[in-house]
Amino acid sequence: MELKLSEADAAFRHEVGAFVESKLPPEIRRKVELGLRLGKADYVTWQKILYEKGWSAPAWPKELGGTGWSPVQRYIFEEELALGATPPIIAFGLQMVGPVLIAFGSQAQKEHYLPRILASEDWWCQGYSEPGAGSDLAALKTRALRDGGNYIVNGAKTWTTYAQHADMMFCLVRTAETGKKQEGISFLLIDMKSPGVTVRPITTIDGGQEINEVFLDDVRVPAENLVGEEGKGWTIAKFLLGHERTGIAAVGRSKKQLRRVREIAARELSEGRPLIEQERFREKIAEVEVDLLALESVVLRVLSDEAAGRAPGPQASLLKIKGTEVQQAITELLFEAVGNYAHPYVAEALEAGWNEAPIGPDYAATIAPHYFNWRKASIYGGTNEIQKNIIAKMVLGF
Amino acid sequence: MELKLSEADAAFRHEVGAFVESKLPPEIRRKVELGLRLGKADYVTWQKILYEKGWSAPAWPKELGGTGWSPVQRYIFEEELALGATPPIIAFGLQMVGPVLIAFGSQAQKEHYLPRILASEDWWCQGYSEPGAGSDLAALKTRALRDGGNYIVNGAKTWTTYAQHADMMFCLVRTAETGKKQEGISFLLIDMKSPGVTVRPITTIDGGQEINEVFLDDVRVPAENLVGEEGKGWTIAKFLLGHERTGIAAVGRSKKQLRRVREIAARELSEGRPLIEQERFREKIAEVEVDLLALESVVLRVLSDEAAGRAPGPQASLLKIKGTEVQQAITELLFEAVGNYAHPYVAEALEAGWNEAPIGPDYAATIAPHYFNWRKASIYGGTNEIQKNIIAKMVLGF
Amino acid sequence: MDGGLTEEQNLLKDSVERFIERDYPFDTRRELAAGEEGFSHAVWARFAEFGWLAAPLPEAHGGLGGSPVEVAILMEAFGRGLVLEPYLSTVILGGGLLSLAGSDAQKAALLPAIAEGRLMLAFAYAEPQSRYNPSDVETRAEPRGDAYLLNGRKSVVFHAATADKLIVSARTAGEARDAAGIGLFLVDREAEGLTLRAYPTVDGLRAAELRLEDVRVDGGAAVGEAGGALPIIEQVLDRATIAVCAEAVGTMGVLLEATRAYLETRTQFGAPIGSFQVLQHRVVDMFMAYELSRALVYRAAAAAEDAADRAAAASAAKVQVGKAGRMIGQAAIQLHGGMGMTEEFAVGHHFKRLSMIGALFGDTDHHLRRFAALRRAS
Amino acid sequence: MDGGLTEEQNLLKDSVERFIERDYPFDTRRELAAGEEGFSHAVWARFAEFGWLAAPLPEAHGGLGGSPVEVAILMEAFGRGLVLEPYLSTVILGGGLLSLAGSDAQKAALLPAIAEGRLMLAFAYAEPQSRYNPSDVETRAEPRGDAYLLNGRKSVVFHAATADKLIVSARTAGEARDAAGIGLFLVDREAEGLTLRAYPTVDGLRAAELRLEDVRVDGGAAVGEAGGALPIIEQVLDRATIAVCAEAVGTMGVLLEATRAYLETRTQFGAPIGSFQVLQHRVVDMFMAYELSRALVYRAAAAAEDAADRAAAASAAKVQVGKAGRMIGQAAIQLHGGMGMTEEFAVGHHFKRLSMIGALFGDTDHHLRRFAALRRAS
Repeated sequence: MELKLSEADAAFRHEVGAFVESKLPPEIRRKVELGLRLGKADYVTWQKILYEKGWSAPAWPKELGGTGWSPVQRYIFEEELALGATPPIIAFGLQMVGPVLIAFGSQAQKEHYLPRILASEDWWCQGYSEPGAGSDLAALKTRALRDGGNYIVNGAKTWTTYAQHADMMFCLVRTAETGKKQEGISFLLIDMKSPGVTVRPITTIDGGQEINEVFLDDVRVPAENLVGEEGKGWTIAKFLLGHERTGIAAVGRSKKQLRRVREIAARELSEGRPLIEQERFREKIAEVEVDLLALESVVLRVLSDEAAGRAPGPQASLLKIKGTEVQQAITELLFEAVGNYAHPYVAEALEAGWNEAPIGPDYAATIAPHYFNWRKASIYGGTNEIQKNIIAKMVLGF
Repeated sequence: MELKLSEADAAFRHEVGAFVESKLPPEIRRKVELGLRLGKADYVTWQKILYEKGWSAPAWPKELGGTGWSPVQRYIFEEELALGATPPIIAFGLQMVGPVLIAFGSQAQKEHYLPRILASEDWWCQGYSEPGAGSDLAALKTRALRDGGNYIVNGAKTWTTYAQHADMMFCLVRTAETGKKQEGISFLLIDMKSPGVTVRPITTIDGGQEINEVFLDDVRVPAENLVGEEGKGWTIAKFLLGHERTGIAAVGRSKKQLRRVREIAARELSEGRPLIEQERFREKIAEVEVDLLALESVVLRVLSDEAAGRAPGPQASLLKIKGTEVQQAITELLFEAVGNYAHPYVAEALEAGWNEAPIGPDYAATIAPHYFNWRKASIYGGTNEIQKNIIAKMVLGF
Repeated sequence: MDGGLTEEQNLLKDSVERFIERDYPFDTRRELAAGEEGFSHAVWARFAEFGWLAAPLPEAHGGLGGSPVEVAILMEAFGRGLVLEPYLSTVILGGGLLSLAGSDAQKAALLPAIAEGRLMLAFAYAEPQSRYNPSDVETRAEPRGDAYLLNGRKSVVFHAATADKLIVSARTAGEARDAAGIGLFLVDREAEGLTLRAYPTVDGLRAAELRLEDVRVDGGAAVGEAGGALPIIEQVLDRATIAVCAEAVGTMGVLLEATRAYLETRTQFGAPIGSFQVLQHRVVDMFMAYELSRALVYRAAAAAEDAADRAAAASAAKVQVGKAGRMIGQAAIQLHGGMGMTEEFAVGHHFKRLSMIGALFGDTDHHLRRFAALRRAS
Repeated sequence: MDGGLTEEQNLLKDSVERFIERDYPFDTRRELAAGEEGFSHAVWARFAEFGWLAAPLPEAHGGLGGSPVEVAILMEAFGRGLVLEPYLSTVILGGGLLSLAGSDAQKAALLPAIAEGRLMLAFAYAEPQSRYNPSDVETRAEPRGDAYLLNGRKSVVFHAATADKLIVSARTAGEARDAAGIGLFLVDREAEGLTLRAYPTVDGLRAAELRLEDVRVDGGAAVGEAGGALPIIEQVLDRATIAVCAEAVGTMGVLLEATRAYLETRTQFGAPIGSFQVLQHRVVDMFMAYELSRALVYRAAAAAEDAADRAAAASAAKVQVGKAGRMIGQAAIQLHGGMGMTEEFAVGHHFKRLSMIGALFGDTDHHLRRFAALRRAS
């Protein structure tokens, strides 16, 4: 069941595929194929290549640097990027703070930040979660006190992905202690080089350091870095939650990973024959493929509604839950596929530039750490339990 | 992994097996084997055979007609009865109201009822659930007003299994409207032939009529039919919940049913070969077998604790949940095993005494109705969700 | 790649849903199911009137030339109403076989009669040993000059007793499970040597066991090339599979709505049971399974005309619907407590139909195996 | 048929649990794991002192003659502490092979040394192509007069680099996956021609890849009859499987308790998250899976000495623990939110160990297939 495309869309798919094929540096492709850790330069290099082509922010308005593509074209684009083994787009700038500034930013903010985001000149991170307030965002405690032309910010953020790379952080802070908890929250842009900002990387069970604690001690932030009005932070956060709802399903990335399962299962042996010939394993792959087809069908329905100008249903939570379930199921298949070679852990082997022969097959080294690491997918961005609460309330009216 | 038995226990098992083999009427055995509907006479006949042997109430104190067997022997006995295709013991008299009377009954009640229960002279039913109060027993509304030497009972009971066969009903009724809801409940024995008792059978989706509504309109019940004191009904109900906790897992019956799955799968064809040779189906059976082994292991642990005089843990809810999950999984395997012949439904074919040739194989007729009917197992006796609440509270302290 | 419906399709959807809502209430359905034939000829006549019987048939022969998407729209609504009439047997299976393989004479004679509601068909393909493999055919068709003599048994033939004609698969050559050597034959229900044993099914439909003993049909009764019918049979069964998946989507939708509503009204422990988070999340699981199924089934319907995709699309849909149907059906019964188990409420009947669709045209395991094999071959 | 422990067994349980609780804290374990050898010789000496190294070894050779139940008790506690020391490799695998198949001279020389903590062993049975089949052996042992020349590769040999001797499976005859023709050979870790490539494992243990190039061992190095080792290997791997299942039970218990406690203390939306029914039921599911696993594993341990039951018992336990372990591990991480993902908390390490036990000696699918095959044969 391949996607049925119009001739124009098929040509577009071909164009994107050819572009990726010719422009993606082979070393970066190899890292992505093998699941090795990507450095900041890998992400930025690729995003700048897209920028050169004018493709770095397809969903933005055309006059601000967007591409003017249809929703279906954007979907094809994302899929081709995934299948071509490109580094994932770091969403914080291009897909999060960018659209926020377009919708809520001042003219000055737009003029200053949007071109830099488009060109990946700044690396952004997201200061939402706090110690003690994970999925319960409204309970956040980081305070921003107005002091003349500045806010003085004190508090701590945590689970902050790639804060160690970041030039800027967009941040939810409390500017008022009275009234409804949600109404005292504002949306602030913080320069990570400001005095008082300390980043402490957190090592996760896969041995990686993607997430961080960010301590904010008397950080002075110019008042013009407030986005929208004071107290509008909650509104902006909700806007972002509903934004780009189909990307969260990551269908293209899962297709790519399922191909990887098949490739590995064709090389792994079981009872002297390729694992892929073992009925049960093949059926387990098939089960996930059906799940992914169903997920993609919902995505296509949402895109079609969007293209037809119909308001899409509140599907973001469904896509988040099912998308992460599929992703996690694939990490389990990979884990099972490599058998005994799931055990070895050579930390250096996960980094690019390691030149020794691998322990076991070259694809095996990253499999178990990836399985461990990807448990985060059902936790971050609002746990899957919280997503079910949202569906219960919004869709089912409980 | 067979049970490891002492020599004495192995001899006991042999004795029970031989007894069942020689005494169970073949026509009843055939009905049980094929899953046909059993009539009142089938149950009573078998229970009277056990009574003649002195085996009708193994768990009762020996002086009241019990057998004095060890917990392990009782387990072996139940398993042999199940494997021998005997009708299930109707629990309401022998395993429910009997132990209640032994623990809480007056001397007169014991003398009158216990011998009749032991000999299966009365058929008992259980008047707990009411329309509007299913698993929430404390909300019951049936009222018993004291009027001289009688209670006048008004209300309705529902989901009352085999009320249409019953001579007597033990019943939770409200004798006080004040105080805590639980404290106004009493335990009353009602003669089903009393004026004002109306039984309306409920047809279930399998076409059967096992459950009933029982309407109580100004039913006069002699005050000596009160068990224990007024207001002690809740205590008695809780006593019963914790009683005979291992039987609820129905391990023996599930073993018998799994054998049936294997027998049917050996006769059914798939691609010209016995279904049992299909890897996936065999593994699905194996999965349920492992579940059942684990369940039995918990049962054996509880029995061992009981035999050693150690207080068993609060395992009844676990046994109920896992037991019914296994039972329901087996009904699904049976359903899948018969393929197209799950569809035909000849109501008369489910009754004993139907003499026409079956549609398809003789084992097929009852399979789909049984699957439908057995969904009740996770509902009655406190839904599995309620059981999880109990574990959350009692075991985990939430 | 459009996930939505056209304007015309939306009109069809509205009209069939309105009919089911207004004119096919549950109590009527119960009475029909208990009656002599098990459905209503008057309702069938209205189906003809609305053009629904003509929907997927070719325009050259009185049909409307609709796609599997139109069929899915009708079947989804039929699922909502637990429709008893033999649409699947007559229009999708019978009409499908004739449209694909019938001679011009057969098409001209029979397709308009189907469209006008004058002809009912049944398709006898399964046999006692065949389970879900349509090539596992032991029934034999021996040439006798210009005619054939049919001998064998056919199992669980839906709506056989009320069909005017049966289409029977039978071997002209080869052994059971050979792909080649299977033919299709039109047999009059009253034909000599044909014995029907009719019975109800557990979900309220009707079916029959067939015994064919020297049933003589003339050469004109062969549908398509004798010996080469398997690809046609598979194509029609795939369409029918997608159609019953759409029916299942309809019935899942009813179960979802009924369960949601029940949780709002039913109180226990002093609160509507819908206030319990565990039950809410169970309904969320039902909702998700329903949405995923619906999207995939309509996508499969759109792919069903594509030779390369059809089989995989049908099997993927059946796997999804098989799993979702079991989960949703069981959850609906569980959350309704005892109520869902009683014969007088619709919920239990939807559960039963959903369960039986699970076994129809191959269960989840069968289609998962088939999907995996197709993916491997591709 | 006794599901409980004897008084002596209860004493053993108390003592090992007390040791883990008091003397094997998580921070120490982390430091050990990061060190040169990856575990502590001082701890090993205490294991010897307590008699734990002697527990399952035969009394005739310095052992205590304990049953698999004693081993399960030790391993369960080791699971609670995420013990790093090579008990499995040295005592259960190495000691098990020697006890079952060693010559009198080998037993006399080696078993007391194991019991006293003077000898560490590792068992090299897996190969790059073998996955979970111990008969898939390509490494060859060619007789050279009274000696053997070993050539081949061995994979993921746990604790090889710190072992004094390795026991290597190698073919004296036949082809990969033949049941006959496999022998066991004691190889000195420093033997000429043996290359070790050592590495840490994802759960903090150590293992190595082995390359054997013309490694010469004399005839006295053969453990048991050359060519007939497979039944011995299977028996020892079954025991080891049950032992790691017991270890998994220990680690599941820790995850269950930690999660329960976390839900009580962690607040969100103004309440302890343990007040949310969905999370409560998730912990109930963990509790049930834990109880069922524990009961089955101890039953399997009790059955492990029975030739007829051993293999099925081991595979049943591994299936149960594989499924329960995945569910409990994932649920523990999920319910801990981000906290469970961080390196500095014990929960994530228990999750990792539990995950790796899932792959050890065959994963759930492997043992389900094996269990089904055994049931079929019986």
